[in-house]
This record gives sequence, structure tokens and C-alpha cells, in this order.
Amino acid sequence: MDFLFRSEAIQPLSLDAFLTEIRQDLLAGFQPLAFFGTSEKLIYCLLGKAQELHLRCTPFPEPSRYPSLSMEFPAFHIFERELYEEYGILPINHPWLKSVRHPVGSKPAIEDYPFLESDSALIHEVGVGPVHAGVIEPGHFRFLMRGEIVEHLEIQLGWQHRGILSMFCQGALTDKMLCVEAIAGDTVIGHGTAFCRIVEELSGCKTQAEDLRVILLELERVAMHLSTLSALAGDVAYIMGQNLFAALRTIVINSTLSICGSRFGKRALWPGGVNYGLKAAVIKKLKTEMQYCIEQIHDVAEAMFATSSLISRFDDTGKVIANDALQFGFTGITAKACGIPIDARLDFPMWQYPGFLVQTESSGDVYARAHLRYLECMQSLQIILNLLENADPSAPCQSQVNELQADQIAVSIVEGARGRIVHVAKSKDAQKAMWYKVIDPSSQNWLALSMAVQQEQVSDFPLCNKSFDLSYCGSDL
Amino acid sequence: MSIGFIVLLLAFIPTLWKRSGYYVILWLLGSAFLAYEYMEVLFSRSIVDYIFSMPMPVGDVGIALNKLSAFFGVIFSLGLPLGMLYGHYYLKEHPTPALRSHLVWLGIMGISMHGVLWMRHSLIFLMVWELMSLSSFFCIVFSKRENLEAGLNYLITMQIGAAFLLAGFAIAYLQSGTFDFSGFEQMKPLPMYLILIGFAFKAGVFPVASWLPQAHPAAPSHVSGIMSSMLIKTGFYGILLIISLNRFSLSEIAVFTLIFSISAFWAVSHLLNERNLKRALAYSSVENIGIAGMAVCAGLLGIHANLPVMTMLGFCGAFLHIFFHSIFKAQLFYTSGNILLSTGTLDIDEMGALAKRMPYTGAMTLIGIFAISALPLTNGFFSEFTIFRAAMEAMQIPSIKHLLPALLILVALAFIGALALIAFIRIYAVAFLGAPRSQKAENAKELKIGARLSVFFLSVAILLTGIVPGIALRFIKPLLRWFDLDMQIYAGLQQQATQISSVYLIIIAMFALFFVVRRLCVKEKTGTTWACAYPKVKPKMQSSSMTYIQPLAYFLKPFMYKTTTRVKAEHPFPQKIEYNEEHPDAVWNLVVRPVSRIISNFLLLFAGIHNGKTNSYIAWALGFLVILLVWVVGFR
Amino acid sequence: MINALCVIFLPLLFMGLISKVKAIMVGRKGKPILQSSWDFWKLLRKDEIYSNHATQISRFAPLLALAVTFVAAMFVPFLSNNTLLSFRGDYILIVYLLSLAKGIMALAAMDSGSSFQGMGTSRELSFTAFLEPAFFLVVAALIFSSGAGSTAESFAQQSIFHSSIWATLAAASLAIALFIMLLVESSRVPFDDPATHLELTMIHEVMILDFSGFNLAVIHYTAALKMFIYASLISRLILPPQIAVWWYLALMLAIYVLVGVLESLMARFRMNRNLELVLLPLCIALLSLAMRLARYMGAW
Amino acid sequence: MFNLLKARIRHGYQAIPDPLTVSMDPAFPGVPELAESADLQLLNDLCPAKAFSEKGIDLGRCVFCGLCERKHPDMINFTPNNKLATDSREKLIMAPGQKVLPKIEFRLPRSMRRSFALRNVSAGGCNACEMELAASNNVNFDICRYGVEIVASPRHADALILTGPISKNMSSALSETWQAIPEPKYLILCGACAISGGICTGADAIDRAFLKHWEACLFIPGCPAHPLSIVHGITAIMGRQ
Repeated sequence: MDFLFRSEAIQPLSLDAFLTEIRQDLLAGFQPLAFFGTSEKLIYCLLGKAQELHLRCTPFPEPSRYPSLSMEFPAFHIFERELYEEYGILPINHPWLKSVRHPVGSKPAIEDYPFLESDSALIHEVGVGPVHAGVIEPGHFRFLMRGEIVEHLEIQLGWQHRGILSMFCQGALTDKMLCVEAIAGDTVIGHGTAFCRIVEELSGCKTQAEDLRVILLELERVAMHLSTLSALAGDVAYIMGQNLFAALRTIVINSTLSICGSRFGKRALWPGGVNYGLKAAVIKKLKTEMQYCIEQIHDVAEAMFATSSLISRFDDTGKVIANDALQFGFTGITAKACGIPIDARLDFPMWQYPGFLVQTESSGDVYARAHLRYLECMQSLQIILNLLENADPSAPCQSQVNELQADQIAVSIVEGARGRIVHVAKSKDAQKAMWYKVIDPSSQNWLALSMAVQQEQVSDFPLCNKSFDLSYCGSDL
Repeated sequence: MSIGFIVLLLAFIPTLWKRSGYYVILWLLGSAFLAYEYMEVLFSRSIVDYIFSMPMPVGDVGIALNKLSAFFGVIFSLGLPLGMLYGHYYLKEHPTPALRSHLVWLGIMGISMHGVLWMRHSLIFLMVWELMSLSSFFCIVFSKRENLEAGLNYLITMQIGAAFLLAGFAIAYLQSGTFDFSGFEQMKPLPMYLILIGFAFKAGVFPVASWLPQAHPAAPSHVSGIMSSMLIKTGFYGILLIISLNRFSLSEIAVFTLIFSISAFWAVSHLLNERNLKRALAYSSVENIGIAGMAVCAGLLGIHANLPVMTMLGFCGAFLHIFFHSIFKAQLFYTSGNILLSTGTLDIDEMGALAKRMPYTGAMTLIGIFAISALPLTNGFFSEFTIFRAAMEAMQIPSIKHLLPALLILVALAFIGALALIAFIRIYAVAFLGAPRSQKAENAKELKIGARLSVFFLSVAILLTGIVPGIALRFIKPLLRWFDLDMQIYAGLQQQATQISSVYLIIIAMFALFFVVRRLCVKEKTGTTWACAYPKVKPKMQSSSMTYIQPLAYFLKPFMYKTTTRVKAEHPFPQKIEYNEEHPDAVWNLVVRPVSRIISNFLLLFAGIHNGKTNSYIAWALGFLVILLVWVVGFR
Repeated sequence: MINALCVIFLPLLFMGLISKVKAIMVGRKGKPILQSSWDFWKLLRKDEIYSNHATQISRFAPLLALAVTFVAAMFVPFLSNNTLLSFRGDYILIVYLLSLAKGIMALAAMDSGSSFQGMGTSRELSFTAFLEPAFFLVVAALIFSSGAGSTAESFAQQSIFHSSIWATLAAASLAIALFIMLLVESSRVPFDDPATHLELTMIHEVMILDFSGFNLAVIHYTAALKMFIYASLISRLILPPQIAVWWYLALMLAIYVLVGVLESLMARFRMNRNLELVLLPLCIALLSLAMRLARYMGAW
Repeated sequence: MFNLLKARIRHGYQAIPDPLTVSMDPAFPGVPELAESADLQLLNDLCPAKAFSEKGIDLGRCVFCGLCERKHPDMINFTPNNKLATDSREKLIMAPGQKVLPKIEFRLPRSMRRSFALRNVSAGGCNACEMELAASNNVNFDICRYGVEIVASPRHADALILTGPISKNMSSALSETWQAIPEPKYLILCGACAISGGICTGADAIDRAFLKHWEACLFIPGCPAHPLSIVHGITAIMGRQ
């Protein structure tokens, strides 16, 4: 399938045509992958279905308002809010038109965010964050509580906003690897590969060492899942699981380190290939360690999911229903855990995953998400082992990156540990990008959390939160 | 006696010029005389006993004091003037058009409360009793239309109670042939139960206690204070009177225990949910009467199982609890009155941060709260300690049939005690601590010294009798002897009181030590409350009074009758979320209200009689009594 | 005297023990045993910061709580059976002293007007509702027909080593009831998680979220002391009256180790289930009382 | 149960015996060695983080991306030495030819040397440093063995350990947290972003005014800082080496 669009192939449509075509696609089962405004005063909309991508655009409406899509297709709510925040284009009767990341100079200021309030005396509010009790990123959760029961949760993000995207258009796009690595330090490879693919598409150069990229990507996935499982066990004070999984994660990320020198896979990737190839010794080491991980993870997980006191906490907690997941366009674990088999590795494969099957769970609660992470760990480790079998230390690891072809739009879609990562970019000239757009899976999935905890015990919130394990900086950018 | 009552009657004169100041002074004076009299009776052998011969059918009217009535008399003669004193300042802050009539009725109420204690002749007793109910009714109404319903409900309930009493007395008379209380020894069950029920109405025992939570919030604070701390005790006095004259079978005792424990539990389960300060206090009165009742039951149990220790401890606990309750309950009602004056609300969810706005009241209330939840260092603890010991003594009883009621007392007491603690901690925390929850609380001010005076006296009394419970013990000693209980055991209890005081001294010493050390080595400064560093924190971000007991409420659901209204969040983008719940008194809503509605509708026809003219009130009362008399004569 | 000494020094030591056990269970080095003592020492030397809503209550509450708990400890038999203070029915005083400590700390927690502390307070207090009756029932079962009057007697004079299996069972069940109460009162897994770092799930930890420096140290110490009291009651109940000191110490050690092991093998309960499980000691105590009663009525 | 037992046995004793002397994987980029002959201007033009100056390489800016090492192995070489932490900003600048960083002189007051409570604030960090900080207290690195604890409430803390370049939106929350820590208190900067702004330097959504008012007592470079570097730095100021 084709991830590169010549900009003359995408003529701006009239607003009505634009909206109607989007409607048709959505009704035909497409998923909205991206919907954003750009510096060239165009609104782009990227829709995707298995093996198929549609990119459409329309000039900014005059006056800057248009009928909101969110009422019909809720998945758009976050995109439209973003569009409104960045370019002041008002989606008419949008149900929840509030700030997304409070960029510099935007109103309201972050401390004046208009939370939903209740005037009945017996409903009180609890605000958690931005500085959380644990060692995690900042975000603010505002609960409307009926006693210990959560009536409503509103999530306010943007504390992490540091304007990463603005840097992509200054200077040569090829040098922006470090900015990409700074999007989300725990999804370096996910975003990194997406970025590299963009550059490679735009410059039309060949990719070397794809296998190694896959290995790194899967290692990252395993590491993230393990740290989540560890944290989940910790939240219910099951310190056995907590520590054993933590130890396993250390092994995994240390093997990433032995490949590229960073536990998070920073400095590993570069457009055209990878910076550090696989040394024979490393391959050997990896094989044994992955084997160990497979056995150990299996035993720990089986033991953990057989602990009744723990299951009683996981079961039926923080449910997300499949229908909501479809409607609101959740991706990654969140969607798969309620039985929706969407996975970019299958739907939009940028390289081959021989014999890949999407793992799913049906119940959509914390248990489902936790158990799914366990399954995916095993699957990814298997993939890694297979790739290691026929890994060749002498293979070339980087190819020369030639200049970008001007006026082209490239899309890259990668299944990161948290779900579908979408990067879209347009080249301006041989060096620069005109605009660069990043859609982290978290930005859609955050809503799932607030839906999951409604009518739950507030004391179960940290558990639910961890089970989604969403990124703050990824969606704040 | 004469002097005391004459002075009290004199007290009516200043009311003509609405000079409540002199009124209070006279009350202090009169009460002093009476107090002296009661003390005489209580501590010396001297017995006051007057016999007035009256024409038949009344016969000889005994006006006398025994140790029991003297004991209550002391409480009244100490408590009433304080109440009047508080009332004086309360009325200053909270003026009423009909000050004169209010003072008059207040006076009548006080005098008749004393009178009840003196009367030995059941009919006359009943008349004074009626006078008491009637006057207290007018005190409650306080010439305010909105109070009328609560007042009328109270009056009706009292009339029903009186009817029971009347029937009981009448039957007793038919059986014993005398109106004098001396004829009530070894009564037949029927009249005894009728009379007990009649008294129960006044004492505030479930299921006939529904008037308290209605009347107390409505009444002006000094009245509710007086009523809840003293007036309802007249009912308990009656019960004790009957009990002192009769012996009971084990099954009867068991039933009493059950009733009292249920009563206390009912009250405390409402107390947990109540948001209206004064209503909460009213419920806690019911709870405390229940506890005292359980103590009495323990005593009776002891008699029955001839365990003198248990008997002694049981009765001792009962008297102590009555005594102490009349102190701290009055104190709490007066403080809540002050809170009402300065905030204009009784809903604790509208208060908050009062301890910072009114530091004095905050401290005093803390003392009261500790006393009422029976925490050490306050007097409430010692009485419950005694009752617990009484129940524990039962563990020595060989027979299971004695053990079970004792166990019931033990567990009920512990459970209710714990719940009461939780409830009052909740009230104090929500009303006095944290951030102000409303504008009213925001600009609350401390009151003038006058309104705090009697609160101060009562608080001192709480701490004094709390830290040195020996005093209180010495005070009830003659009473115990009168119930001819074992005095060695009393001595043992005295000794324990001193032991406990010494323990308190250790605590205080240690605390002082720590305090000094901390003072020496700590630099402190203030900052914002840690709320995860969110820039703008609102008062709404603190747990409401309902949140606070939610874990328990979840557990006690079956015992809690509530009505809720709710707007649920339709996810994920709700526009409006609401939740409210009421905890009405089930007995009241499902039984009493329908009945009393009818009666009060009927009585409303007479609302005109409340015209603020003193003489017409008196005329009304007298007329009522005459009718009553004729009615009774009908029996012969 | 010897009691006073071990009251002063042992509690924090034993607290350190638990975390050591947990560390060993999961194969890490973990905090040194003396850690809680070091923390205590450090906190004493730090300044204090109070919320600007806070009244005097939060300033003196921890001190009062400590004083009260300390005095309560004076009634409890530790190393030696003859306690500093003791009189007939002093267990009532103990219970109420402890609930005084709890009450004043609850007020102190609510003092700062933060939503978390409200949550913690309500959770912690709701336990008391069932623990107090439970404790009284335990004592009742102990002194049933034994005539023992004071805590020291009723706990120290007893032991679970009886001729008849049923008596042993009754006593043992009491020990179990007390152990559960220990877990609840000192906020351990499965009822609470002392190690958690999440305001919304904490119970005891969240109540002290706003305390610092000296008072925080005092609070930690008080908590440790309370746990120590319960543990020592249990071991005194299990052991026969005249017994070598090192037996007692060994048993105490065992109790704390047991707590540690439990914490590393078990997940904590869901918050709204907690209360139901707090009823457990109450029921067990009732059961044991019934057994003793039956025995007294001559069932065997 | 059987599984758990098996896993537990296989897990064994995972804690690193002594984090202060353990040797690193050779792939790890630690303390760089700058050749005397290095052309700093050239390197600086190459460096995405602009870490080079005429004085040498500034570890506070360096993100250890290894670009310079790959392009000019002759000029610079990153040794697998994790002892990167120092107690002053100046000491972070390594002159050509310098082999190791100067020792850490700063010491905490005596009472904190056995018990040290940290409160982390992540202000715009990318979550890598946060995870590494959390990892330094996990079963492997196990920093709590030195009495270091990461606490929930700043009221209980002795030091604030800052990660991230301080986004505008977090700046007020950061200073509020700092205010909430009782004296005596210390500030620790963890990671290139926190020390110098790192990759985000000069972005308009960044506000580093906080660091103008408060002086940090420990700087832990790295992108992200490796747990062992964190352990080394903190134990050093606790005087445990």
C-alpha cells in the first residue's frame, strides 16, 4: 500500500464536499486517523481502513466555523477541540469544546479550565494532580464524587506541553531525530520508526536493517507491558508480581541498551536505517535472555492471575464496552481488550510480520487489559526470537539519506506499545518540512479512562489508570 | 421550699417590664434556695414532707422530697438558671416580639419542672406535668408561625403520653385505693406498663421519641437546651420512680434492655446522617437516654442475679450518665445556639472553618463533643466506664439467661459508642475545620462574652467532673444508699475514680512535656494545603458530611431509611450531575405524621388562643386542668 | 520498668523488621532494619509546615495521641507481667484511650480541609465501629468465668495451652481475632497498604499527608507503638503466664514476620469490601465466647 | 502457587550487590573523553544539543546521542563510566583531555545521611527520566538500601528532584511543591532537560525562571540519567562512599 501522496493529487475540496466524503468513508467503515489544520490554512483529514488510506483537505472555512462532526462520529471530538485551540475554527455544537493542551497565549489559562461542576451539596470534588503521589508525569484528574463513588471524571492535560512540533519545521527535517525521541521517552522506537519512515518516504531512500527496527520496537513493547504489569501488581499491593515483573523489565531494557547504548532505545534509529548494528555476541546474549524472559514471564503471570485476592480486584473493574471503543476511536490495548482486533501491524503494515495474529480479550476490564499485555509480551518475544534466528551481524545498517522531494505528503502508521501512532508530514523543499503532525494513541484513549471509572469506587481509579497506561507527554507534545 | 418557690414566682414581676436581666437574677436567687433545700434532703437525714388535706375526691396531697427527686432537683436548680442566663443573652441577639409571654412561659416551665419533683399525689402530679408540657409547648413555639407545627406535634405527643399516665394512675388508684405514689409499690403489670409508657413519651424512648428531632431544632436554643438536658429527664425520673418501687422478672428486664438498646441504635443511626446541628443533638439525647436505660437494666439484672457489684455499677452508671448528660448536652445546645446566631444556619454543610472564625466556641464545642462521645478526660467517659464495668461483671454470672442480656448491653454499648464517636467527629470536622463551605461561614464572628458565659461554666463542669469523677460520685452517694446498694463496692469505685484521675494526670503531664519539647525544637510556618499542587483549590474540594460516613452508610444501609433524588452522568460528556438524599425519621413519616396531621389540623382551630396575652394563656391552662379533673372524677 | 524500656525502643525496630522481611521475600536488599528509627530521628530535626486552614488541633493532636497511647501501653504486659498501671476494668480505659487518640487524629486530619484526608479519615474511623465491640468481646471471652479483672491478668494469665482441645481452640481463635485487629489497626495489607503512593487508595497514610517534621515523627512512632501493643497482647495471650523472656521476644518476632510474609503474598482488598472483613474479629470473638460458654455449661 | 515458587526461585536475588562499583555494559555512553586535538567548533556545529563550547563538552547539555562519536571517533569517545553526577553546574563541563568528573564535595546534614526522602516533580519531561528515577528504587538498583525513599507528599520530603525542562504550564505547580517542602530542603536536577533545557532549549513553552531563584545541590546528567548515575549521585551527597 502507498504511504506517499503527491500534493497535486490532493486538491482542496469545498467544505460540504469535504464533510460529505468524510461521512461516506466513515459509514463505509473507515477509521479517522488524523484530522488537523495546517500552517497553509488547510484542514486535512486522514481516514484509514485495512490496507487503504484516504487523505482529504479543505481550505479553512470563512467565517471560521463549520458543523461539528463529533455529535455523529464522537471519535472526532479531540481532533476538533485541537483544531479549535490551534486555529480558532469553531465546530458548531461540539459537545465538549474545551482546551486540549493550553499552548502559550491560549485562553483560558491552565488554572481556569472550566470543569463540570455540580451544585448539590452531597456531591463533592476531588482533584488529583498535576503533581501526583508517585513518580509519574503531570496531569490533572477532577472527580465529581458521590461519597466514595465516582459520578464523573474529567481529565485535564496540557501540563506537559512544551511545543515539540514547532521545532520540526526549523532546520533540516533529517536532523530532528532527537526531537522525535523527546516526544515520549517511553515510546522512542515507536515514534522514531514513524519519523524515519516519513523521511524515507519523502526522500525515497531505501531502508536498511528493518529487522533490527522490528526487534527494537517489540523490545520496547515488551518493556512497556512489563512495567505496566509491575505497576498494576503494585497498585493492589501484590509486591511479588510488582518486583518480579520489574526485574524482568530491567532485563529487557538492558538488552535494548546492549544494542544501542540507551535503555529506552534512544540514539538507536536514524533515517535510512539504524545507528548500531547487531554484533554477534549481542545476538547470542539476546537469544538466551529472551528465552529466559519467556519462561519467567509465563510463570510469574500464571501465578499472578491465579491469585484470587488479586483477581477480585481486577475482575469487572473499569469496564470499557466494545461499542464505545469503536465510536470514540480507541486504539491499542484499550480497543483490543474489549474484543476489537485493530492493530496497525496488521491494518497498515509498513514491513512484513510473517504469520502475525492480533491478540484480543473480550471483557474490556482491568483484567482483560492486564492479561492482554501478558499475551502480547509472549507474542512479541516470539517475534523477536524468530528474527534473531536469521539475524545477520554483517548486514549493512544504514543507507545514505538523499534530499527530500518538495511538496509531498507522507504518512506513517506504527503500532506502538500504546496503540496506533500516526505521523503525517509535508515537505516544503529539499531540507525543510512545511508542517509535521503527530497523533499519539493516548490523545484518543484518555477518554476511555474517564468512561471506565464512572460509578466505580474512587479507590480503584489508580488501578484503572495504570491498566490503560496512557502517555501524558505523548498527547501534550 | 417556700422561699425558693416564692422567689421564683417573684421572678414574674420583671417580665411585666420585659426586664429579662432581673428575671434571671431572681431565678439565680430562687434556684440557690431550692438547691440548698435539695442538698439538705440529699445529704442530711432531713425529710421534707407536707400534707395538705384537700376535699374529696382529691384527698390528702403529699408534697414531699425523697433522695431521687432531690437528686433531679439539684440538677434542675443548677441547670435552669444557667439556661435562663443563656436565654437572656440569646434573646438579646435574637429578639422576639412576645418577649413577655415567652419569659412567663419559661418561668412556668421551670417552676413546674421543680413542681413535678415535689408532687406525691398522682393527680396533682399530673396537673403539674400537664402544665409543664403546655408551657414548654409555648416556649417552643416562641410566637413564630413556622415553629407552630413542630410545637403542636410536641404537644399532641405529650397529650398522648399524659393520657397513658392518666389511665395508669387511674387504674393504679382503683387497685390500691390511694392517689399517693406510696400506693405504687408492687403494682399490677397493666397500670405499671401504662405509666412507664407514659413516662417514656417524655423521656424520649424509641418508638415514641419522634417529637425530639422535630421540636429541638425549632425551639430557641436556650429552650431546646433546657428541654433536652433537663425536661426530658423528668420522664426518666418517673421511670426510675416506678422502678424503685417495683421488682421485675428477668423477661421484663430483657425486654427493657432490648427497647433501650434499639432506641439508642435508632437514634445513633440517624445521628450519623443528620446534617442539622440541633436535630443531631436531639437524636443524641435519645441515644443517651437509651444508654442510661441500659445502665438501669444492668442494675436490675444485677439485682435479679444477685450480683451486688453489677447492681451497684449499673445504677451508679445510670445516675452519673443522667447527671453528666444534662451538663454536656446543655453545653452543646448553647454552643450550637451561638453558631446559629453568628452563621444563621444549622446545616453543617454550610459551615466549615468555624474553629478559625470563632476560636472560643470551637474550643468549647471540642470539649462538648469529646464529652458526648465519652472520650477520656471528659465526664462522659466515666459514666460509660461504669456501665461497661457493670456489663463486664456479668461475665461472672453462671447462668446463660443472665449473660445474654448483659452481652447485649456490652456489644450495643460498644457499637453505639463507636458510632456516636464517628458521628460527632464528623460533625465537628465538617462544621469547624477545613475551609469555609459557604458565605455564611466565611463571615462568621465570635459572639459577645455574655452568650459564652454559661457555655464556659458548663465546660468547666465537664472537665472538672471529667478529670476528677470522684466529685460526681460523692454527689450521688446518698442516692445509691437510698437504693440500698452495697457501699463497699461504692468505695471501690471511688478508689477507681482516683486511679483514673491519676492516669489522667500522667497523660496531662506527658502531653505538657511533649508540648514543651516541641515548642523548643520546632520552627513552623504555614502554606497552602497540599492538593497535588493544583493552582486553584475550591472549598467544594473537601469531603461533604455525607461522604464522610459513606463507608458506614454502605454497611448500615438496611437500617437507614432515606429518600434520594439523582441526575446521573450520561457519559462521556454530561451537562449536569446532581445527587441529594434525605434521612427522615421512618417512624415519623410512616406512622406518626399521618396520625398527628389529623389531630393538629383539628387543634389549629385553636391557634387563636396564642395571642401573646399572658392572662389568657393561664386561663386556658386552668380550664384544661378543670376539664381533666372532672374527667378523672368520673372514674369513682 | 523493663516494660517501659521495651515500649520505648522496640516498636520502631520491629517496624523495620517487617520491611526487611518483605525485601527478602522478593529478593532485594531493602531498607536497613533501623531505617524507621533513622527516619524518626531525621524528622525530629525538620521544620513543620501547616496548611493555612489548620487550627491548633493539628499542632497538638499528634502529641496528645502519643501521650495517650503511651499511657495505654502502660497497662499492657510486655516483657514482664506486672505492668506499670493496672486496675479492675482498665481494658475499658485502654480502648477509650486508643479511640481518643484516633478521634483527635481524625480531627487533625480533617483540619487541613483537603479532600484526600477526608477520605482517609472516614475509612479509618468506619473500622472503629466494629473494632471496639470486637475488642470488648475478646476481653469478655477472656475474663469469662475466670474472674480476672485487669488487662494484665486477663491476657497474661491466659494461654492457649490447655488440656482440652476445645479450650485451646477457643483461645487460639481469640488470638486470630486479635491478629486481624492488628492488621486493621496498624493499617497493613490486606486492609491498607503502608507502601502505597496513591492518595486515593491510602487510609492511614493519607490522613497524615499534610503533617511534617516533629509531628510526623510522633505520628509514625505512635502508629508503631499501637501495633506493638496489639502484637504484645497476642503473644501474651498465647504464652502461659510464667515464661522466659526470650520466648516472648521470639513470638513477637514471629508475629511481625508473619505480617511481612502476608504482605508479600497477598493483594489488598477492594475498599468497600474492607468493612465486611473488619467484622471478622467480632464474629470470631463471639464464636469463642460461645465455645467457652458451652464448655462452662458442661458441653465437654 | 507452584508457578510462583518456580518463578521466585528462578528470580533468585536480583539486587545488584553494590551499585557503586558495578561495571556497565560497554555499549553504555558514560563519561566522554575529549581528545586534546578535538575541533570543538566542528563538533558543536554537528551537535544537535549544542553541547560543545571552547571550554569543552557540557554534560548538562549533552544528550548522549553519540552523533559526534560516530562521525569523529578520533575526537571524542564515550566511556561506559556512569559516575556522571556532580554538585555544581561548572563541574559538568569537561575540558579536552579530562578523564573523569571531579569528586562531589557537597554533603547533606548529618541527620539526613541515613534517611533521605525525595519528592519528584516532572515538569515537561518525556517520562524517560521519571521511569529511570522510579527504576532506581526497583528490585535491581534498590536505592532504598541507603535509606533513600521516594515519598508521596512534599511535606514528608527532604529534597525535590526535578525532571524535565519545566514547561510553562508546570512552572507554578513546581514552585508550589517546592514551597510545600519543610526546611532544610534541597534541590536535585535529574537529566539533561532539567539541567539545561536539553532538546527543548529556547522553546517558547518552556519557563525556567524557577532555577534562577533556587540553587541545585546535585546535577545528574544523561538523557535519561541512568539509575546507577542517580544512585551514585545521591549516595555521594549522603556521604555513603
